[in-house]
Amino acid sequence: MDMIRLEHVSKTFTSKHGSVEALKDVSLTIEKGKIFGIIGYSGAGKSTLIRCMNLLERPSAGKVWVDGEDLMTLNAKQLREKRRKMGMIFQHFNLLRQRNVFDNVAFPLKHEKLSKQQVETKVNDLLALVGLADKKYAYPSQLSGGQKQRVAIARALACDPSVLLCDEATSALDPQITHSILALLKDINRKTGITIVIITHEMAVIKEICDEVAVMENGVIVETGSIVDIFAKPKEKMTQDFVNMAASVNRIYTLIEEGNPLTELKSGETMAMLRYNADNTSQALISKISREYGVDSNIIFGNIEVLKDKPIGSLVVVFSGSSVGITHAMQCLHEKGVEVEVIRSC
Amino acid sequence: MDMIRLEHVSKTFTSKHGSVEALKDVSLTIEKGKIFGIIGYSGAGKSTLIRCMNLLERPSAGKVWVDGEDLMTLNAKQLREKRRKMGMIFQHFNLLRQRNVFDNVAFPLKHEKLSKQQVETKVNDLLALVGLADKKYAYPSQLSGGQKQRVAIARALACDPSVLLCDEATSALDPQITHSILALLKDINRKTGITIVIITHEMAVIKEICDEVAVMENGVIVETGSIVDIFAKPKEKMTQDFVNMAASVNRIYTLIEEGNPLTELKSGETMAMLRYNADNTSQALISKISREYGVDSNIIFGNIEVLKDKPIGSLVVVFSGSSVGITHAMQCLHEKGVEVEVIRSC
Amino acid sequence: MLEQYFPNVCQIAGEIPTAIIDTLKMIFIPGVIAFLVGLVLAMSVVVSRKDGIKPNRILFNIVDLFINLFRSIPFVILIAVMASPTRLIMGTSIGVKGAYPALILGTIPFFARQIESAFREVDSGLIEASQAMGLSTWDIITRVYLRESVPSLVRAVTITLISLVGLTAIAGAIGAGGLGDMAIRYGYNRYMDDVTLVIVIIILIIVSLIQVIGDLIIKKTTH
Amino acid sequence: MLEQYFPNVCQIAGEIPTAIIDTLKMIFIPGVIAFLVGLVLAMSVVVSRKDGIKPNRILFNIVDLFINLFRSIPFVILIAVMASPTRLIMGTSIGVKGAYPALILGTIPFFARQIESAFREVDSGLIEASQAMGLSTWDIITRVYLRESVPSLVRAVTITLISLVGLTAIAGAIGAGGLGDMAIRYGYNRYMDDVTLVIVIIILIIVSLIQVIGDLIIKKTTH
Amino acid sequence: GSEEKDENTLVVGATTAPHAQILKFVQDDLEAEGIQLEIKEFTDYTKINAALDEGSLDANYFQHEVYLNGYNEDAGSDLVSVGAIHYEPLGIYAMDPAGKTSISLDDVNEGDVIAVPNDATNEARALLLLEKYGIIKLKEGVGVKATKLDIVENPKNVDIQEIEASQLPRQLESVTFAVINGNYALDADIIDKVIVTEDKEDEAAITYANIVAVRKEDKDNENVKKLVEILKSEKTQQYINDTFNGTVVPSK
Ligand SMILES: Nc1ncnc2c1ncn2[C@@H]1O[C@H](COP(=O)(O)OP(=O)(O)OP(=O)(O)O)[C@@H](O)[C@H]1O
Ligand SMILES: Nc1ncnc2c1ncn2[C@@H]1O[C@H](COP(=O)(O)OP(=O)(O)OP(=O)(O)O)[C@@H](O)[C@H]1O
Ligand SMILES: [Mg+2]
Ligand SMILES: [Mg+2]
Repeated sequence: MDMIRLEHVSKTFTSKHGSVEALKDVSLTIEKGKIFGIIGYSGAGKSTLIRCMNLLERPSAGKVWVDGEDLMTLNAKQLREKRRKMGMIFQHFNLLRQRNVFDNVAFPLKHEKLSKQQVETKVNDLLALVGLADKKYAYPSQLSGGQKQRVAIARALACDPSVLLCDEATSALDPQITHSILALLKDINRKTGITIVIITHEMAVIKEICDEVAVMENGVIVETGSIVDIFAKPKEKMTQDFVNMAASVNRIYTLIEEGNPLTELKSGETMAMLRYNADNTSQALISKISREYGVDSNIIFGNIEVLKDKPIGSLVVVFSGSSVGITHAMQCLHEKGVEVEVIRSC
Repeated sequence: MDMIRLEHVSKTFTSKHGSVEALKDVSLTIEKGKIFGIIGYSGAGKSTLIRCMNLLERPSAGKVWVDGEDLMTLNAKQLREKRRKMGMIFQHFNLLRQRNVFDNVAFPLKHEKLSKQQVETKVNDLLALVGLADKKYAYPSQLSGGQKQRVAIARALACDPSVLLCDEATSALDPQITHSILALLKDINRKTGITIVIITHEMAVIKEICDEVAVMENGVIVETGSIVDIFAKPKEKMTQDFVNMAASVNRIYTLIEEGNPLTELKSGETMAMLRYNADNTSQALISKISREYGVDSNIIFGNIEVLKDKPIGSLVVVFSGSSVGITHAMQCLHEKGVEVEVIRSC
Repeated sequence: MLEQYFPNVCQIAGEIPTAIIDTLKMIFIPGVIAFLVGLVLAMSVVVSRKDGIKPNRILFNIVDLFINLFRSIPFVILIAVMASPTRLIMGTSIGVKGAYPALILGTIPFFARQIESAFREVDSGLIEASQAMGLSTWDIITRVYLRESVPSLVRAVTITLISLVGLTAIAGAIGAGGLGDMAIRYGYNRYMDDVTLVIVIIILIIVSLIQVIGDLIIKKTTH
Repeated sequence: MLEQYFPNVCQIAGEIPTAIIDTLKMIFIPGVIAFLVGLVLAMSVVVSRKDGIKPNRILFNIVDLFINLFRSIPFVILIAVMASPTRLIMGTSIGVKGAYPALILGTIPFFARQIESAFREVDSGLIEASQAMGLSTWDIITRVYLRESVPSLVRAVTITLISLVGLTAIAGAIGAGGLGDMAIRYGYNRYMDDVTLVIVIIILIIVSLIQVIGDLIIKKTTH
Repeated sequence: GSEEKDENTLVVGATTAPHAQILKFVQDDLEAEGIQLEIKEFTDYTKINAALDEGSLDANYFQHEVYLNGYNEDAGSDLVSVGAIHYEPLGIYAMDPAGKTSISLDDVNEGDVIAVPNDATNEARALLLLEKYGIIKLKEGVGVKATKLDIVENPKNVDIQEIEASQLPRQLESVTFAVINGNYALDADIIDKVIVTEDKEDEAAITYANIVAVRKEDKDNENVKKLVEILKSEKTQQYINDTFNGTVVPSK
C-alpha cells in the first residue's frame, strides 16, 4: 500500500531577484513500511520535497497523498491530526529553547492522553534510546550539536508516528551515534511498520538503512529505485557520480594524479577497477583467477558492502602475472558479470 | 615549527545543574602546514577545544600558543589582529542575515585595504570556488543548508588566513561538494602552507585530507597520531570502536544477527575478518593463499583505503577449501602481518 | 538639617506613604489588566498577520487599527473621554479608582505592541516544527509563543510598567494622587524644588526596583 | 453639512494646518536627535553589559541609571525642570522651540531601551563569528549590531515616534501648539467634541502613516 | 527678546478662555491704533510668567495679582501689573443644585466629597470659599497660601479631593460639590448648576482680579498702556458681560 504519494508536485519560490523552481513536476510513491532515502546535491530541492509531504510547504501545483488522503483537501483540524502521526526531524533541530531536554521530548505528548507517569516513562525511555538520559534537565543552549539533534529525534518519535520525515537527521552526529540511531529507526520500522523518509548526503546512511532511494537534481527526481539498483546499476550520470563519490573509489584517480607511490606499477602489472553488482553471484573470483591464470591480484582500494543480501561495490586491484594470463583473467571476470575497467597498465 | 600549541588547557562550564568539564587538561601540538583532524563522539569537547584555539572560549586554565605567541597574554588589539589571520567555520554557519551572499563573503575584507575592484574579484573567485557564483545576490534565508555552509567557508577563506579552524564545516554538505571543498582546502594548504584544524565525524573527511588526528572522549584527548597510526593501529579501545564504526565492517555482525543469507556458511567454510595495516607490504595475499593452499576467498565485505601511501582496511572473506588449507592460509596471512579474526565457521 | 534643606518635604512628608501606595496601585493593577488584554491583542496580531500561523486580514486590520487608535489619543483626552464610562463601571470617575480605566486603556496599546515584538523574536523554525507536530493554533500560542518568549515578555512588562509611572502622574489631574501628582502639585505648581527632588528619587527607586526584578526574572528564565 | 455636524471645526479649521506642521516638527526633530543619542546609549549598554563584547561594569551602571532616571521622571515635571536650561540653549522655553529639549530628553531613554531590545535580537553566534574574524568592538557595533538589526531598529523608531505624538500633546502646556494641544484646548477644555474627533482622526492618520511606512521599510529590509 | 521684533508688535501670552478670547476681541481696535497684537495661547498657565520674564512675551494676561506676587517671590522675577481687567468668580457647584442660592453646613452630609482645583491659588481660593460658608475651618492667617493640610476643623468630615481645574466640570457627577472656576463652568455649560459664587463686592474680586502683567521696565510702554486702555474700555466691558454670562466679570 502507498503511504505517501506525490503527484506532479511543483514548488516555486519568488523573491526580489527572480524566482527559484525548487521542485519541478515531481511524482513519487513511497510504500508503507519502507525506509525511503532522498539524496542529491545541496540545493537540489530535497528539503523542499520532504516539507511538501506534511504540507509545511504548500506545493504550487500537484497533489500530496498520505495514507490514502489528499492532504490538500483536508481542513486545518484534519491536517493537524494527520501531522501528529507524522514525526519530523529538522536540519536545524528547532528545539524549544526555554524548555529542558525532558520537556522538549514530552512536548508533543500533550494530546496523547497519557498520565504523568506514562509520559515520564515514555520520555525517559526515548532519552535512553538516544543516549541522553543524563542530560534530562539540560537546556538546549547547554548541548552540543549532536546532543541537540538527538533530542529532536527523540521528540519526533514521541507520538509513535506512522511516518517519520528526517531532514539530515544524522548530519551532526558521529558515526557511533549515527549507527545507533539508524539501528533504532530500523528497529522501530520493523516493529511498528513506520514509514521513514530520510534526506541525507551520507551514503553510509542510505546503505545501512534504506530500502529505496530517490536521486534529486535541480528540483527533479532523476532516478528512483531499490538501493541495490541505485548503487549497483546507477543509470543516470548524476547517480553514478554520486555513488562513486560516496564510495570514494574515485580517489584512485586523485592518488594517481598526486603520484602516490602505491599507484606506480611495475612492468607487466595492470591496474583495474572491478565493479561488483548485484547480479554477480558471490564468488571467489580473485582466488579463481589466481589459480586458473596464475594472476596475482593486489587489492589497493576496496569498497564492498552488503546491500540487502548482495555484496556490491568496487575493488581497485593491481594484477600481476603473464600478460596473457591477465587478459584471460579480465575476460573471465567480465564473463562472470564483473565490470572491469583498466585504469593503467605498464 | 608549531603553529598551535595547547598546554594543559581546561574548560569548565558552570550552570544551575552543576558544572560540565568540557576540557580536562588537554595538551596538543599542531605543526605548521599540517591538516589536523579532531574526532570524537558528540559532546566530547571538540567544539570547545577548537574554540579555545582562537580564544572564543577562554580556557579556565592552561595556555594557548598560536604561531609562537601566547594568546592569553595578548591585548585586545593584538588578539584581533591574530584572529584576522585565523579563519573559522562554524557548525551553525553564523551568516549575516541582512547581507547577501556577496557581502557576507566580502565582510571580513574590510581591513585588508583592497580596492573595490580587488574585493569584487576576490569574492567572485571565492564564490566560484565553492560553487555559488549564481547565488551572489541571494540572502541567507533563501539558501539551502549546504549553500549556507559554503558561504561560510568562502568567508573564512577571504582573508587568506594562516590557520583555518573548521567546526564540522562539511557536515551539511553532499559528498561531491564535500569532496570539492576538501580538495580546495588541500590545494590551499599545499600552496600557502595554511594550517587547518578540522572537526568532523565523517571518517571519509579525515581520511581524505588529514595528516594527523586527535581522538577525544569526555574532554580528554585519548589518542593522537598520524592518520595511518590511528586507522591502522588504533591503540585505545575508543579509537578502535570509532574506526571500525566508520569503516562499517562491523556491520557484518549486524548482518549475522539479522540472519542475512550472505552470512550463511556452507559446510567447511570459515568467515573471517582480515585487517590490513600499514606494516603489511602490499601483497597479493588472497591470490597467494589461493595458489599455495587451494583456498578460495570470497570477499563479502570490504573496506580498503589508501592512507598516505599504504592500503589500509579490512576485508570480511569467506574461506572455502580443505580445513587444513584454511588453517594454513590463516597462518600464512598472520605471518604476513594481517590480523585474522575468525567470525564463524561451519 | 533635614528641615533646613528640605523644608517643604517635612511639611508634606505625611502624604508620601499614601502617595507611594497609590502609585504602586496605579502601576500594578492597571498593569496586570492591560497585560492580559495586551496579550490577547498581540496574539491576535501575530497570529493573524500575513505570515502568521492563521492569516486573517480582517481581524489583523481591526486589531491593528484599534491599537493605533488608542495609542494616538493623548492620555489627558483619554481621561476626559473616559469620565462617563468610568463612572458607570467604577462608580466614580475621580481618585485612584477613577483613574484605573483610563490607565488600563492608555497602557493596553503600548503593551500590545511590546508583546508583539516579544513574540516576533520567537524563532520561526520553532513555529514550523510545532506546526509539523500538528499543534493547534491555540497550542502554538500558549505552548510555543508564550513559553518561548518569557524573557522578552518580562522585558516588555518592565518597560511598560515603567511607562505607567509616567501616566500615573498625568492621572493626578483627576485627583488620583500618587507620587507624580505630588511632584506636580507641590514641586512644580508651588515651586517646592526639594519636594520634586525627593519624589523623583522615590520614583527612581521604584523604577529601578521594577527594572532589577525584571532583569532578575529574565536571567532566571533565559536558557 | 460640514457646518452642521462640525460647527466648531469650521471655526478653528484655520489653525489645523499649523498644528499639523507643529506636531510633525515636534515628532521628527526631537525624534531624530533622540534616536541618535538613544543609539549611543543603547550601544553602550549592550556592549558594556556582563555578557557583552566589552564588559564594563561602571559604564554599564552609569548609562543604565541615566536611562532609568530620565525614564522615571513624569514628562510634565521634565518640562518644568528643563525650563532654565532650555532657555539657555534655545533662547526660549515656550512654543515649539521651547518644547524640543524636553521632548528630546523625554524620548531618549525610551528610545534607548527600544534600541537595546533590537540589538539583543541579533544572534549571539553572529557576534561570536565577528569576534573570531578579529573585528574590533567598533566594527561589531556598526557592521553587525547596527546592520543586522535594521528591521528591529525600524520597529523601535516606529513605536517611539508614535509615543512622541502623545508627548507633544503634553508639550501643549508650554504653548507648543500642535494637534494634541488643540484637542485639549478646544475639544476638551471647551467641550467641542467635534474638534476632538477630527483631531484624533488626524493624529490617527499620522500614526498610521508612521506605522505603514515603518512596516514597509521593515519588509524591504528583512531578508 | 522683544528688541528684535517690530516696534509695533505686542506679543501677549494668555490662556484660551476667556483671556485669549477677550484679546482677540480687542485685536482690531489695537490695529486701528497701529499696534499688531500677537496672541500666544497656553493651555497651562504655569509657564506664561516664565515666558514673559525671559522675553518671549511682551505682556501676559491670565493671572491675578496674588499669583503674580507668588511667582515673583518664588522665581525671583520682577513682573508688575499694569491693570486689572476682570475677575472670574469661583463657585460651588453641584450636579443637582435644586435652585439653591446658598449653602451651609446643613446642606453637607457626613463624608461628602468636595472637589477643589489642585493648583496652589485656586485651591486656596476654593478652601477660603468653603470656609466662608462654614464647611471647613482653616488655620488662622494662612490666607492665599492655604492647602488641604491647613484645614483645622472639618465637622462633617468632608473629603476634599484635589482635581485639575479644567477637569472639575467633567467630574462633577462623581462628587457632591465642586468648587469650579467660572470660565471652566462656562465652557462646560454648567452655569445652571451653580449654588454660590465669590461675591462681586468680595475682597476676592479685587484680590483675584485678572491683570495684564509686564516686565518692570515695560511698565510705561505706550503700546502696553494702549492695550490696557482698550481692555478696560466700555466696549470691552460690554462684550465681557454679554459673552460670559456672569462667569467672567469686568473689574472696576
Ligand atoms: N524560502 C525560500 N526562498 C527562496 N528560495 C528558496 C527558499 N527555500 C529554498 N530555496 C531554494 O530552493 C532550492 C532548493 O532548496 P532546498 O532547501 O530544498 O535544498 P536541499 O536539497 O535541501 O539542499 P541542502 O542539501 O543544502 O539542504 C535552493 O536553490 C534554494 O536556494
Ligand atoms: N555553554 C555551555 N554551557 C554548559 N555546557 C556546555 C556549554 N557548551 C558546551 N557544553 C557542554 O560541554 C560538552 C562539550 O561540548 P562540545 O560542544 O565541545 O561538544 P562537541 O564535541 O563539539 O560535540 P558535537 O559533536 O555534538 O558538536 C558537552 O557535554 C556540552 O553539553
Ligand atoms: Mg536541505
Ligand atoms: Mg560541536
